[in-house]
Amino acid sequence: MMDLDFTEQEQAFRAECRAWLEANVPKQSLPSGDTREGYALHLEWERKLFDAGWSCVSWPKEYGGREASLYEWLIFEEEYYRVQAPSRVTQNGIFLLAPTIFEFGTEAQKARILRPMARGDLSIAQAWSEPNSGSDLASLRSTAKRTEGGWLLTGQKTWSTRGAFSDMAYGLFRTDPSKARHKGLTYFLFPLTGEGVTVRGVDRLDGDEGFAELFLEDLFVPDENIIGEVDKGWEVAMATTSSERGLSLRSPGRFMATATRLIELYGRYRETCDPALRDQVIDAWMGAQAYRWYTFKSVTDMLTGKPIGAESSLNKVFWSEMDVRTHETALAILDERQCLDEGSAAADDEGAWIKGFQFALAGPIYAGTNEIQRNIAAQRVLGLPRG
Amino acid sequence: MMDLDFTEQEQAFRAECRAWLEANVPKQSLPSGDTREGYALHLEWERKLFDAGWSCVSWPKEYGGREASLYEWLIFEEEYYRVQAPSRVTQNGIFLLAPTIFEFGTEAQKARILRPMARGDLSIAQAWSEPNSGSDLASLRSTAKRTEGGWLLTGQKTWSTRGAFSDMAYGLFRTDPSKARHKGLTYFLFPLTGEGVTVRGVDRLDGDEGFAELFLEDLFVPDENIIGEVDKGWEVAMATTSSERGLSLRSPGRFMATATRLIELYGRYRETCDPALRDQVIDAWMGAQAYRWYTFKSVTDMLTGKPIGAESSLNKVFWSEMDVRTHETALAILDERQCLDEGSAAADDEGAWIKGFQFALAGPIYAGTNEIQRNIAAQRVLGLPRG
Amino acid sequence: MHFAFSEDQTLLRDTVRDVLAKECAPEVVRRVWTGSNEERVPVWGTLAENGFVGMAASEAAGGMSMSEVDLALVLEEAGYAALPGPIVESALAGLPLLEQLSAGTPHAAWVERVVSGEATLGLYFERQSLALHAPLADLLLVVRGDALYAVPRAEAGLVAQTAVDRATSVATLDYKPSPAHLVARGAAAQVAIQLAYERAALGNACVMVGLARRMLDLAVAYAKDREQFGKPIGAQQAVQHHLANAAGRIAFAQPVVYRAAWALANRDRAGGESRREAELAVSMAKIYAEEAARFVAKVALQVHGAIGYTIECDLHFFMKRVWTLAPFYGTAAVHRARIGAHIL
Amino acid sequence: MHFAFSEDQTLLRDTVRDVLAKECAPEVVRRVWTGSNEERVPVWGTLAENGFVGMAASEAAGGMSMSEVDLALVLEEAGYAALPGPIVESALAGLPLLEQLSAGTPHAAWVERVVSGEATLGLYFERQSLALHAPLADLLLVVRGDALYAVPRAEAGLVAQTAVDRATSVATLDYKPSPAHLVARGAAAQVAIQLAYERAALGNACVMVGLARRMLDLAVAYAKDREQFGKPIGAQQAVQHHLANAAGRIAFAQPVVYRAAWALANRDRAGGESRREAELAVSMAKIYAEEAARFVAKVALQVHGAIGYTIECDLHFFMKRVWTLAPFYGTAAVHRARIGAHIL
Repeated sequence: MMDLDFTEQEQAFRAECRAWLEANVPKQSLPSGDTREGYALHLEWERKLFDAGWSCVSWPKEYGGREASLYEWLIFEEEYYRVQAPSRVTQNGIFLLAPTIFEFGTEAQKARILRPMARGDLSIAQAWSEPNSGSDLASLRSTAKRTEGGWLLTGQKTWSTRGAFSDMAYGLFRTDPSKARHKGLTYFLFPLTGEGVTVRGVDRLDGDEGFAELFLEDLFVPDENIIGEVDKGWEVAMATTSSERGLSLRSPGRFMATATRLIELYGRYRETCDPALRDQVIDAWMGAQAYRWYTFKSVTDMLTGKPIGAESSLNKVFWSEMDVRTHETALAILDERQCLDEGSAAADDEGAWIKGFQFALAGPIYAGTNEIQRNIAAQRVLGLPRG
Repeated sequence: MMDLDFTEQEQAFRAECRAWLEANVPKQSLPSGDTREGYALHLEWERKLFDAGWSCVSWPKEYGGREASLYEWLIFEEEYYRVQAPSRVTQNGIFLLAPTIFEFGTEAQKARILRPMARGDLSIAQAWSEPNSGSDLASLRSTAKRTEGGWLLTGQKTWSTRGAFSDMAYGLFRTDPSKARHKGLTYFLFPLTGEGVTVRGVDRLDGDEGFAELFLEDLFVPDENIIGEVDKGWEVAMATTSSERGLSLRSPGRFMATATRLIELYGRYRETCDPALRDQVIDAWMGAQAYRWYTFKSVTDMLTGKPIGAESSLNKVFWSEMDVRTHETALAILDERQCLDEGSAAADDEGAWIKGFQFALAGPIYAGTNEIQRNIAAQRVLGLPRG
Repeated sequence: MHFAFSEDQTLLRDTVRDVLAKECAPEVVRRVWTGSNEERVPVWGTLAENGFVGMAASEAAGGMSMSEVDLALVLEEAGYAALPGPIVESALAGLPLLEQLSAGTPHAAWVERVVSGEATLGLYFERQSLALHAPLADLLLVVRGDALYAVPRAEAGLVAQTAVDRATSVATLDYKPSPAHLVARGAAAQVAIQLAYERAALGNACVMVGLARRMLDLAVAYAKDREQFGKPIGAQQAVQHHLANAAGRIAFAQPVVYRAAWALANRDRAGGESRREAELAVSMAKIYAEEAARFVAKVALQVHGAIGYTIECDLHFFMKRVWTLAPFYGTAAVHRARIGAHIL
Repeated sequence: MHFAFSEDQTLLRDTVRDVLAKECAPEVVRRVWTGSNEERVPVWGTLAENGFVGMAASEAAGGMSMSEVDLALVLEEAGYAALPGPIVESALAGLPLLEQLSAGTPHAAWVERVVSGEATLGLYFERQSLALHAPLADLLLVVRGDALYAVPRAEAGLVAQTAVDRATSVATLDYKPSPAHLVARGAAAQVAIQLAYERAALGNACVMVGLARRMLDLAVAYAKDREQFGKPIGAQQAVQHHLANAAGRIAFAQPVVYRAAWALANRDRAGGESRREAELAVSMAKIYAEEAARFVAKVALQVHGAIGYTIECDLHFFMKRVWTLAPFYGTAAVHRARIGAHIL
């Protein structure tokens, strides 16, 4: 039977996490987690979160989770964003790598990686792209050569989010040079310090040092750092990238919180701003709501055994475009003050809107551009032929 | 020196055509020219227009024109649409075929065709498309076989605008079957009555019998009906289709008149309709204005020897999308009454908006879809590589 | 939280889908375009026999006391088939209203006639400038202030108009309230009338989603079939992106509409708060469904190209149904204003 | 009717284009981002020497009495180069205002300093919430009601803020009008102030068009160069359509902006009617240029992908300039309202 109310258990869960978050979230917002200084402060917060059992609510208890249902996880996310808790600098590990380890990792890997990663004791960045392999991931050229007890990694990775501050990274390397494209790739975890690796930070559009370029030259990695089988890296990675596009990366809580802040902003300026903005504010609120219900429906589908594969492509197009429009609406409300960056005394909401706008503009690009997503939706959901 | 005022001569021209049009345009609007009955009434009007020298103002005097400048032609169009004069059922002849004849035709062809065509005594339809050759015109399969004194045409043409009521049509036929695609085609004028030709009317979306399918089987056509050289039809046709996309098909006058009617409509309902519609009405007005100035600039470019080639692709995308939005705005103003078709006593403006909306929806399709236009602009204006 | 239809509900949907696929194929809709008035509500007999028209009526009246959630999928299928006639009004919005308010009055006799398929209902709210389905509906439920009148067609002062969708009848109405037609008035009547409005808007949204799905299916099929430049046009990235955008609109409208159905069916579970939630949900559903359907119509036509611009192609039935029905029971603008009043 | 620039005008454009290509290359803008205040108006000396700053001043003041049409192309090139500093204010909007109203006052001495490039002008209209370029401009022209004040930077009550474009200075201003700063007041002053506003809006539009052109050029070059899936991304239809749409925005903004320049330069030829025409034309120019630039920024970033999202890529200078300058001298919304007041 359809039931769109939360169960008593779900409501109790919400009350519990709300109470904890309200008591524990830092009163002053932390500096950006994409700066070196902010990153350290964010890790402190991650530790506190983990120790109270709120870091990865849906994980098994043995790894520090509380075995929450997916609905409860969404509830946690809503509450987390509602109080504007610090952004999760561990997210590429806990949301993208962890599902892969749960599915493909050995027991030893799970024991070694999951808990330290979630607690922020071991920070792990993604290292998907190469300078000439962005949307076309299968064209990557970094290699891993067999050596005694392990592999030697060589090549260049780029756009490694927070890679400049992380201990390790994960990515694909060509282990069988005789094979092309999707074949002969292996999924490796590798260190970001020590001999054979150079990390160069790259400043993002919004000024934060959010990216890193990784230069690897005969970097030794032991066998135990391979996730899944040798030469089967593509299959392993696809599981991760589909969670990047799908449910885990963008929970509705974030957009609902943004819409709420937009309504507050509009409330401040409704008497003086362009009357046409009213409809845009309403659309932003509706978009977040629609995304929430779409997500609940997807979770029900997942839990009742219906696959949600390529449809997550439509999902990504929706939230990324919504996020851009929502921020554009906020900028329009702010009139000339829209240009004010953080550090400006006269900026509304500490310059969060222009910063958020720039971050929103990355949405249609990362995790597979929206152009690629539309191709996937057309070909795999609608069954249109490849071009 | 830039001068965006009209010269005294141009102003006098405007006054003259305004006076004639106001005195002569039928007080009651004619039935649609895309119905058999309406077509005949429209031809009567075309005759009157021609006899007064207003049919083709930019043509040489010997063919019934008044050698008006291109600016004057645009002024005439503005005035023509301003008084809501009858739509031009001769337009596919005078705007698409005539430029080709002026450029490629023999003196005999000019003498035989131009004046009767412009006067509505000889009506000539376009016959570009075939059932499997729409956007991909070069794939057409109709053939012309040599015979004594002429050619035998065989094949099927479709989407022939007003072909059901016309005397003749023009189109491309494959004269050299050994050649493929753009080569071995010839540009023919051919009759739509008599042995070897069957014409079947096809009702358009808006209910008018606007299209015809033409079935040709060994239809005899004399040599004198070839425009340009045998096997050079593609080059000849390109001259015509570029005028279809460019200046001649959609003069700004039409969109300015539509914007004016939209402002009137908004004035009727501004107290009760959605306040957000105000900006859409303003945008419609601005779009028509922008298109007007763009057109004047294009004309100056043409007259000063700057080629305007592939840019007309951007032009077509602009006016066709603007026309759709303008009509959508009108429908939104009309609330539930937006569905009322012609023949409804309660319809605003005799149902012109829903009918115009449907016609506007054809804009992004005909004369090369907007998808094709964007390809052309990207490749020929911006120099991007073919896909 | 559990956001899925029950097996019974999807079974019901499959049944009506099969019935409509057989009895309301495009050629049937095509006949309605040109047919006489008697043929203007095809399949109605079969639908009523199978209980679909009376779903929302009480068992006592021959119905099944079904909820908005049960009806949502059925009405979506009605949209998918472009079923002509006042199905939203008769099955979802008007029938429970009439049953509730007419109890104990002579008008109550109409309820069973509607359930049996013998009569159809039209619904005309205050400030509505056209009466949808009116020249065809047998009984018009006319709202005036806090009063509901049940007006036989002939007495409603109808002047038939022509809609762009020839399979849908519309009229202006010049009705002088008569005591003989009065069903009920007052606060309770007003609550029931408001609920009927919500149901009409919801039903309209369901139909829009169905229409959008059908137009997308037609366009996808055409894009796979039609070749230009030596390959199916559906292999062109521009066409793929158009269709992916259309699919996205539908994918995000559906949960919004289903959630509105649930919220309306459960509107009284938490007093004023849940009624407010239901109103917001219905307004969102109307907006998302209307805008999705309008968007998909444009995409489908663009993908079809010239062939879609003829009345020989089935596509136009579905597009014109959208253009005709979409503004009724509150345009997107009306519903946006209602949301704004709540949240801003 | 003749809608083309003269040979002199395009020659002037080419000259400034060459100067800026040499002296205001992206690495120069990059230095401004991190440099000290002295380096924040690069090329200004060269531009002034060549007469570009003083173009609109009278010959008596060392200028060339040039019109809005002459300046339009020059300012477009300033946008194309992302020239830092108050060029719109100094060259087009502020300078003639100051020259006209300061005649016979001590403030007149500033005119030659601006023409010579020794000083720059800021411009601050009533109801403007931020003073653009203010912490950098040497003299602020501050409007209060029908009065114009010429305020040296240090006396304006500025509080510097940080704009997303670090090469552009902005500040809040807390200015108490002082008689010592008063340049002029009254009806004639008000007319001149209004004209300065039109010129500022027009100049802003010219800069937006230039910025848009540059971002499109960068994106097209990148799309030709960058390969994915074995071919340049510019061969993908989706990328082509993005860029074609961007080119279309620019192609339709340019005539609108040039026409506004002409209408403003010829505003008095037919009394009130031609002044009204000029106001409408300026508002349209501001809207078309702002919206084109914002649109092209998004397209250019999308085409660049991740590389465009770093500050190592030059693209961000141009995008951030758009996001910073676009709302000044009337947002698109303000100008739409003004058009609505005229035509509706």
